[in-house]
Amino acid sequence: MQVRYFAWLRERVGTAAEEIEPGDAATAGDLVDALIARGERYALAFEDLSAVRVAVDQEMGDLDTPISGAREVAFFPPVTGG
Amino acid sequence: MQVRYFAWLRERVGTAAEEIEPGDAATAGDLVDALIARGERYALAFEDLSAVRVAVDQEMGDLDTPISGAREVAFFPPVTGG
Amino acid sequence: MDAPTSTTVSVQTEDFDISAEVERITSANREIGAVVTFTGLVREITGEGPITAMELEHYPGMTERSLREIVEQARTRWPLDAVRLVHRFGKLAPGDRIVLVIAASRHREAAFGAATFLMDYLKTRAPFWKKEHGVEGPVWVDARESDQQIAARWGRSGL
Amino acid sequence: MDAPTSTTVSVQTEDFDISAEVERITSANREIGAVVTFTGLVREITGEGPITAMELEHYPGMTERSLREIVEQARTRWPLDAVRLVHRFGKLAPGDRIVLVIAASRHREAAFGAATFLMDYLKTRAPFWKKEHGVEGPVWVDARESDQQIAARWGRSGL
Repeated sequence: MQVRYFAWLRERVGTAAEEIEPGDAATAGDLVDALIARGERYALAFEDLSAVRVAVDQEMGDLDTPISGAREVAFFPPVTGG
Repeated sequence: MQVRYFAWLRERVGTAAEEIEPGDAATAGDLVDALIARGERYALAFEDLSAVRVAVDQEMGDLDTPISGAREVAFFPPVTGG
Repeated sequence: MDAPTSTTVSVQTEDFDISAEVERITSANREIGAVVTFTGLVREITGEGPITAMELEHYPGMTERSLREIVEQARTRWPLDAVRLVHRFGKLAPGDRIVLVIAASRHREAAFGAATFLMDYLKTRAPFWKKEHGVEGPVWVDARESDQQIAARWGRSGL
Repeated sequence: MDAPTSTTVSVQTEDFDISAEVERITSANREIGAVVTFTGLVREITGEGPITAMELEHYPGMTERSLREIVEQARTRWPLDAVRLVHRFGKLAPGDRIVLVIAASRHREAAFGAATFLMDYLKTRAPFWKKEHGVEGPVWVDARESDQQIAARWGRSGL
């Protein structure tokens, strides 16, 4: 599964995208838990989950959104375009 | 006093502006009565007063607006600009 | 009220260019974050069928005065960096631009609010009259009752 | 829904020209009577002080998709003749144009309503992020809580 990061989440994690094996992560929130377990950078990126938004296969979701079968999950701060 | 007419009021009266001696007309409505007394064209122009708007010295008013001392009174249909 | 030099009202027969008008406003003020424009056009098909031309009559002197009053009303209601009103008169063809309203502010709420208000007031207060030339000859356009109702949402004003 | 060819979404680094974009829409459709545009600009002074540059990051693929969904939402709510969205990304300077929204319809209510809605939704749904370069170094812009509240007036949608 492709995991993508944007804005300060990208900067904290240190990469824009990476291939992650989701294991038994059923939701985006489960995936966050698995990522945090990978180390410091992830823990810092996800330290305030209220500031983290999720898209699953390029559709807005949240931490409860199922990710089984998803090709791409993205994490980013609240959007600030326009 | 300068009396001005616009749009179909102008067409019905047959002139865009004329000098009128207001006599004892105290309000725009009194002036309309005096104009109607001048003949057919005015009677036709003012036959439906609900469709007539008034400006006194270039400020929106209505038939009750006083005209004593006014330099210019204008009659026209509801505006349709924009 | 101190009206900045960027507040301008024009009543003219000439066409206008939206980009040029916006550029003139924004190049002078780098604090503007939001610009809303409204452009009104002559529609080819109206309720009465196709038209070949539209004539716009206005009340010189009172027109400019009422447009300036409308702008001042908007300035008391929203924090605006610039306002621009251009209204054409004379003979126009289908597709021609009739009116341009520009409202510029730091944030979009003021720019959208003011532009909407300016058009609502202009539609019901500015002394312009449209005559359409269609298949049945020239017809003076009736005022839309809905325009009065829409303008009423802003409350009574001293205009 | 049949989206007319005039519905177009662009995500680009290049600047845009408001007049040219409006002309492209109106020259193809003589039934349009009202065109509302919104232009968003990089402000020189923000809450944090003066900035020298702004970087816009986005989510390629999802961005275009979300903008198209926002346009379809607007089309179900208002009778629109045309909609156009242009959003830039990359490095911009104070005064630069960021975003353009155009809504065109027969009457102004739909054009104003749709343009306001499109900006409200774009501000809260489209995956763009702004980074400002100011005196204290680069800072990611915080989302405005007020934008969420404003967008809430349109109700929940499936976006």
